[in-house]
Amino acid sequence: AAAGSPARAEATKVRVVLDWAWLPYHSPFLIAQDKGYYKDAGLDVTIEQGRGSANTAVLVSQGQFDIGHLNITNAAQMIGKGGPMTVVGIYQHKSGASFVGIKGKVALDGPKSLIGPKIGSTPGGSDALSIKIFTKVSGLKASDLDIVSLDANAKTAALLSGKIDVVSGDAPAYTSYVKATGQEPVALILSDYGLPLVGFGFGVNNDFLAKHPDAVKKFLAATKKGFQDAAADPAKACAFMAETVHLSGEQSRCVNYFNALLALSTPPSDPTWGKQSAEEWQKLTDTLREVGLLESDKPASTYYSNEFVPQ
Amino acid sequence: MTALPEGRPEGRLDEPRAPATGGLGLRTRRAATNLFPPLLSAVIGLGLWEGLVRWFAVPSYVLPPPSQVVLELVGEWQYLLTELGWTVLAAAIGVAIAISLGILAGAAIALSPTVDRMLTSWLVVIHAIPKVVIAPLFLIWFGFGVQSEVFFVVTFTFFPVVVATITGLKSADPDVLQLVRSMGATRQQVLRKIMFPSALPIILSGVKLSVSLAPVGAVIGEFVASNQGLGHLLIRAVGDMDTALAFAAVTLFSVFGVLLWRAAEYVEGRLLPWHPSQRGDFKPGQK
Amino acid sequence: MTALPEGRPEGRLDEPRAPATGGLGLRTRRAATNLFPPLLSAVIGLGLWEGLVRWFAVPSYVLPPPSQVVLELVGEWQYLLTELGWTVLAAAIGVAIAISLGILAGAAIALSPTVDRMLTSWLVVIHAIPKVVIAPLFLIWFGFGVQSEVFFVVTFTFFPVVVATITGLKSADPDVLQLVRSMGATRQQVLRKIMFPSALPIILSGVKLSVSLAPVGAVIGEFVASNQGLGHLLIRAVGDMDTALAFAAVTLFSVFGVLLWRAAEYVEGRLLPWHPSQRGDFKPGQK
Amino acid sequence: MTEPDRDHSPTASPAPSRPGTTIELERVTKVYGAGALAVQALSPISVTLAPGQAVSVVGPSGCGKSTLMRLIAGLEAPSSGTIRVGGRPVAGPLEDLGIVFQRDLLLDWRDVLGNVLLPAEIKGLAPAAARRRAAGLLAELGVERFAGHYPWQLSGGMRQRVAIARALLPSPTLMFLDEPFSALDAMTRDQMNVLLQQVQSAEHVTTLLITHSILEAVFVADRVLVMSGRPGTLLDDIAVDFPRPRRLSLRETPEFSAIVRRIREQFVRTGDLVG
Amino acid sequence: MTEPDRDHSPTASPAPSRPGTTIELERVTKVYGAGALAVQALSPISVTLAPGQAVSVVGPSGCGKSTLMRLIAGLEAPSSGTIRVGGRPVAGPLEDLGIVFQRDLLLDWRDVLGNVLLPAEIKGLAPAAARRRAAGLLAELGVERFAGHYPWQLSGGMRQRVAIARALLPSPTLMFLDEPFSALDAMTRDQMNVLLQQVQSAEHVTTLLITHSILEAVFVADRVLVMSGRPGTLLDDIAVDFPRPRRLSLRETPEFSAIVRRIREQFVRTGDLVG
Ligand SMILES: Nc1ncnc2c1ncn2[C@@H]1O[C@H](COP(=O)(O)OP(=O)(O)OP(=O)(O)O)[C@@H](O)[C@H]1O
Ligand SMILES: Nc1ncnc2c1ncn2[C@@H]1O[C@H](COP(=O)(O)OP(=O)(O)OP(=O)(O)O)[C@@H](O)[C@H]1O
Ligand SMILES: Cc1ncc(C[n+]2csc(CCO)c2C)c(N)n1
Ligand SMILES: [Mg+2]
Ligand SMILES: [Mg+2]
Repeated sequence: AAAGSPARAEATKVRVVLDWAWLPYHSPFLIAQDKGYYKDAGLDVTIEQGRGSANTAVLVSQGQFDIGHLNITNAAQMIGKGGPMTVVGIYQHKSGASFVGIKGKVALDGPKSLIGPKIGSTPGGSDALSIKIFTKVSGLKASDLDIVSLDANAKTAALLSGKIDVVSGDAPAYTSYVKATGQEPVALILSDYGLPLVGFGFGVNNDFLAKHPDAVKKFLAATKKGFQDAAADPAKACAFMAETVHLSGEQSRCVNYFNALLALSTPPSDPTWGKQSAEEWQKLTDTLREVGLLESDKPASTYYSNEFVPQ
Repeated sequence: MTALPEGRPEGRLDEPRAPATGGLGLRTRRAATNLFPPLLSAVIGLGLWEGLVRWFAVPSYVLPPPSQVVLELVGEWQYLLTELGWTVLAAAIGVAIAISLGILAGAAIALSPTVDRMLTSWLVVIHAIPKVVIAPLFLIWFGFGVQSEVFFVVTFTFFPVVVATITGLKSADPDVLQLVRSMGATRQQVLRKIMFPSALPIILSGVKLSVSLAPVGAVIGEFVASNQGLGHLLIRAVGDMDTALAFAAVTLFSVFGVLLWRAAEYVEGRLLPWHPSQRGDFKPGQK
Repeated sequence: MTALPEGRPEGRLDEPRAPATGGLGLRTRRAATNLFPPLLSAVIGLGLWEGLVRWFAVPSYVLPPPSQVVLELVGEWQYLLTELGWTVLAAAIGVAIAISLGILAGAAIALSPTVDRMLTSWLVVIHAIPKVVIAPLFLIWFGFGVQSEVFFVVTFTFFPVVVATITGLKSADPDVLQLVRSMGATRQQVLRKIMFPSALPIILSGVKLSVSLAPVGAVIGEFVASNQGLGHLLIRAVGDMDTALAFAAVTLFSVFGVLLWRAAEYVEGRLLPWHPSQRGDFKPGQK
Repeated sequence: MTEPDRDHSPTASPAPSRPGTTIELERVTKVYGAGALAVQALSPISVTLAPGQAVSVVGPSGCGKSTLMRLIAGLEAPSSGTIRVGGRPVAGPLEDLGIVFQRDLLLDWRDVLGNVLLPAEIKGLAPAAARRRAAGLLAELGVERFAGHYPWQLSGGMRQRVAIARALLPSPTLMFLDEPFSALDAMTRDQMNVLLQQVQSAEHVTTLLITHSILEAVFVADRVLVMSGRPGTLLDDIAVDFPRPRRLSLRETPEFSAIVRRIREQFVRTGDLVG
Repeated sequence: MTEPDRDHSPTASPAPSRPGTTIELERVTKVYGAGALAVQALSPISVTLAPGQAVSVVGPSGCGKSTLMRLIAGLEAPSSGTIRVGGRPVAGPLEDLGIVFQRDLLLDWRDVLGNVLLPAEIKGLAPAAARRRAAGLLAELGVERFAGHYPWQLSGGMRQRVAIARALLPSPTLMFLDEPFSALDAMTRDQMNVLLQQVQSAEHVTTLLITHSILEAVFVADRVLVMSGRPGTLLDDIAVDFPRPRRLSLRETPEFSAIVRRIREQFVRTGDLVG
């Protein structure tokens, strides 16, 4: 659409909720908003910070928000429970689930190296899930691992202060935090060992999807532009973010964090950005079902749609 | 006829009551009267919950109906009870420490303006600090396991006892204090024999608050760092979007909390036979 | 000579004091005496903190030294104050609602055993429930705005007022109640003119507790379901390992909490000029 | 205080003469508590008090005088027997009753004036008039300088006078006084006796006065009830027919002394202290 | 109670005769509060009480009697002047003092026996002996049946007797009593007067008795201090030289009546009620 063509009054309202409060990988949304990509697409987008992907899934299903940026595992679980939501795009096809330690203190060179070190993990949710699945895939037993349960907020401090040797969690986050202390992280990325989980994508409330299919399409396209801008110059994206929403830590940490996530994702310049495969959905739902976190036997195809992915 | 608040001791003229001569029949009726309201209230509350959930078709991942929670309770009772045990342990140890410390601190503050000015602000800070912020510190100081949980319970529950102790001790009758001073009482004796017993009804109200806070304190402690307990179970259930299990745990926890509360009330009654609030059989007469 | 607890009103024989005739000199000295202990205590506390952090070389992402916190406070004062504003707003609205509701509920429970049996358990449950479990409900009902925070503060702070109100009302002198009943007082009048004022010292101790809990309540509400306020700032700072900012927020928050506490004590003093705890200038004499 | 012209005192003037109320007790008993600590406070007492009558009650300490007063006032139920006031069984606190308990029961949180005004607030009397009357009563009772003081700042006798002022404030048709003058010195007490006697006869207030002073009992009353030791019952019922208004000099007369002696003898006859 | 043989009563027998203590007051004054509500309770009072003396204090309500007692007891500081007990300035609560305040001040949370035993606990007396003495005192005061009752279950007079038993328990060398018998009937009061008088003369207890009964003041004391209205000061200081032990019949003698009349006249001369 050419600049100024859609009248202001006709702009479609889109309420977006993120997975968490502002983090480096959210800069594309801010950029899209700032550069007017949404406005140009005839959208009136409001972006709300979230409180974990599980809550994001509930909020989108219940219609409090139209579109959610969330971890796809949570989206799948919600849809499996009958939540009226559809996943309309996945850009991070490799989960960030990993074990992270500090170089020189532990070596993480394969599943066997996890036997011995003290591992901090948050019970329930993505950590527990990835450990559960990983032990299955790798042939380890859960009882082989020395796992202590920790609040998400306590994990980093516990690792950095030496109370634990390894954290289970999001690789981009923890590796960048370790680097920021002047140490080198070591990471065991679970998807490298066959973990069939994926990362971030977009879920849309079904009512909204039925009423405003075009808006969803335009939203994804505009967001993709934001991703492209951010990926082109992560430092600038981080600087912009620090200005607009306050961001803690050195800029380098933000850049590291974002780059690590991009490394697990489809590049936004790629035409398949956002596109989902039947295979990854099949594997995801099968695996979740196997570990008892998905009771529904709905076919994998009912969880997602590629119709709205920008071409 | 309207002057009397309900619930005053028996024998009051303006309460229409069965004659006080009542034998077994009366007693049974009274037991029924005592049990009926809480049951009714439970039934109403749960009925409302079930009804609303069904009426508005609230999905169970948001709020499961009580029927489903009951099924979950029945199905998982062993798991739930085991975890509850850990929580109860930490809560009990923690609140015992908190009550002792709280009474000591409250006494020191009530008796000495200097201690008040030096200590109170820090206690307010400890009490009011959002615990998430210092949760990592707890972990680093106390490591994993029951200690940090207990410490959590202590920081969570000591303050009501402090405040109640201060108020209670400061309410002692100044004339009675003069009396025992003229008996040559030491400062300690004044405290032990007069100020403390006269403050006891108020202190116990603080203790009741603390006791009712202790289980949440333990659960929050378990959120931060623990491999067992109801808090751990809850974090798991919430993380796994297992809302029914989470609510089953909360229900168990609530029942435990209510029982604890009633137990505290019972102890209160035993400790204060002389207090107006406890003069059941006797009537408040003229002194 | 040892019989007297410290801090009793003036003119007591066993407190070595300047003669009560003191003019300006005395007053200045007294102001100094009042200000010195809290300052000393603050200096000791902060000094200890700074010293320990430096001595043990505690990394600043675990526990920043006060000096760094002060720098952060200075550097981020605008951000901090803006968010504090939200928290204060939510805490204020919430605690006002909580106090009103708490007094109403406490009165109903104290006056009617039926209400007690029907309501108390639910209140205990609401009070004691771990709030994380119902966080999604909060989000759905209230969204990310101030309302959910306010609701949180209410559920967080109403209970101390309830408990204190019950204890206070039940402590009313039964003979005085008889007296006003014989004056033909309605139930309402008994409550308003006797039970409530005589309970006020105890109720205010509950109010003080609630007031001191309100800011944490708001912060926890912000953790769970709000995108502004100090709690939101904290959840971000903690997640981002920005410990210095987190402690700057906590420090600001603590100062706010202590001021609130002292304000509540001041109000208490104004409302209870007759109470033994407040008889400053006058001596507790014989009645 | 020299005896002033009482007809113009604020207590005596405004209220019109009102009809009193008959009080009938029929075999009234009271037992407190149960088991080992049970105490029978009253053995059956039957007595009828005429409207407008001033009745004094005397009896040994712990014999049940205060209990009797609370029963009649409708503040407690008797264990057996019936009490009728104005023909109807007592089913709750009596209306239009001014009462002074043995303890002064001042409200700690109100100053003296606030305490005296309490019944006016409760009964919804016109505030301005109530304040005027309160000021008058406080002056009459010698505590007007302390209107703004709190109870804890008063002496024992001053507290008691404030309690009396509070009871008199609404000009009740019934007045129950439980040792109202026990903390007053002899002179003040005499003045109070004169005052009470005048209020009573001017306004035909049915009065029940519990007292430990036999002189006071006789001086104030139309009738003196003498109670036995616990469980209290009626030992004697003595009519006192001196004309009103009475002056203190009445107490020097042989007729007065005869009644006092008669009561004393009752006491002595009952023998020991009740244990 | 017919007058028993007091020499074998538990109160009189065990304690050996102890030396009393001289109490000296020099231009003692007391002002309460400040500003508009300031009250001068005492104008300068100077007086010396000899060891073992029994002194009664009478005066109008609110004149400062209780204040005077609290000052001497070392519970409050005078606004000016000095008080010496046993030669040393009073700097805190007097030791070895048995005190009964105007209010009974029983501890609500202790039963009657527990209240009476309080001073024994505080002074660390032998528990068994203390219990025996407590039982004896309760019996003598006629409340032994109520040893297990709580204060709120007692009548006003019974409470007062318990308070007296508590003060007597440790057999003090000094005894300050502020209207200890105000809630007792005439007969019980007489008995208490005899009892007090006997204890005092047998054990040479220095006694300060504040009372509103002039008869009582004279009967019990070696000396009666008459106070003026507020601000209280000494109006008269009357020696009472009747031999001890005294019997109630003493009150009928003309010598006794003469002293009583003298005090009454002092009162009447001061004129009005203090306002
Ligand atoms: N609330 C109560 N509970 C138990 N016993 C009580 C209660 N009130 C009074 N009694 C008992 O009833 C008896 C009579 O008490 P009451 O107060 O009527 O005596 P009284 O004649 O007024 O005595 P006094 O002259 O000493 O005031 C006493 O033995 C007392 O212990
Ligand atoms: N704590 C106090 N604060 C202020 N004023 C007081 C206090 N105690 C006593 N007063 C005042 O001091 C005066 C003397 O009081 P005090 O109690 O000594 O009188 P009293 O002679 O014992 O009277 P009564 O015979 O009525 O008991 C009174 O005017 C009283 O109001
Ligand atoms: C230390 C740390 N804090 C927050 C996040 C943000 N985040 C990313 S995924 C996820 C769970 C929800 O799917 C959350 C909370 C993070 N990655 N690491
Ligand atoms: Mg009585
Ligand atoms: Mg006095």
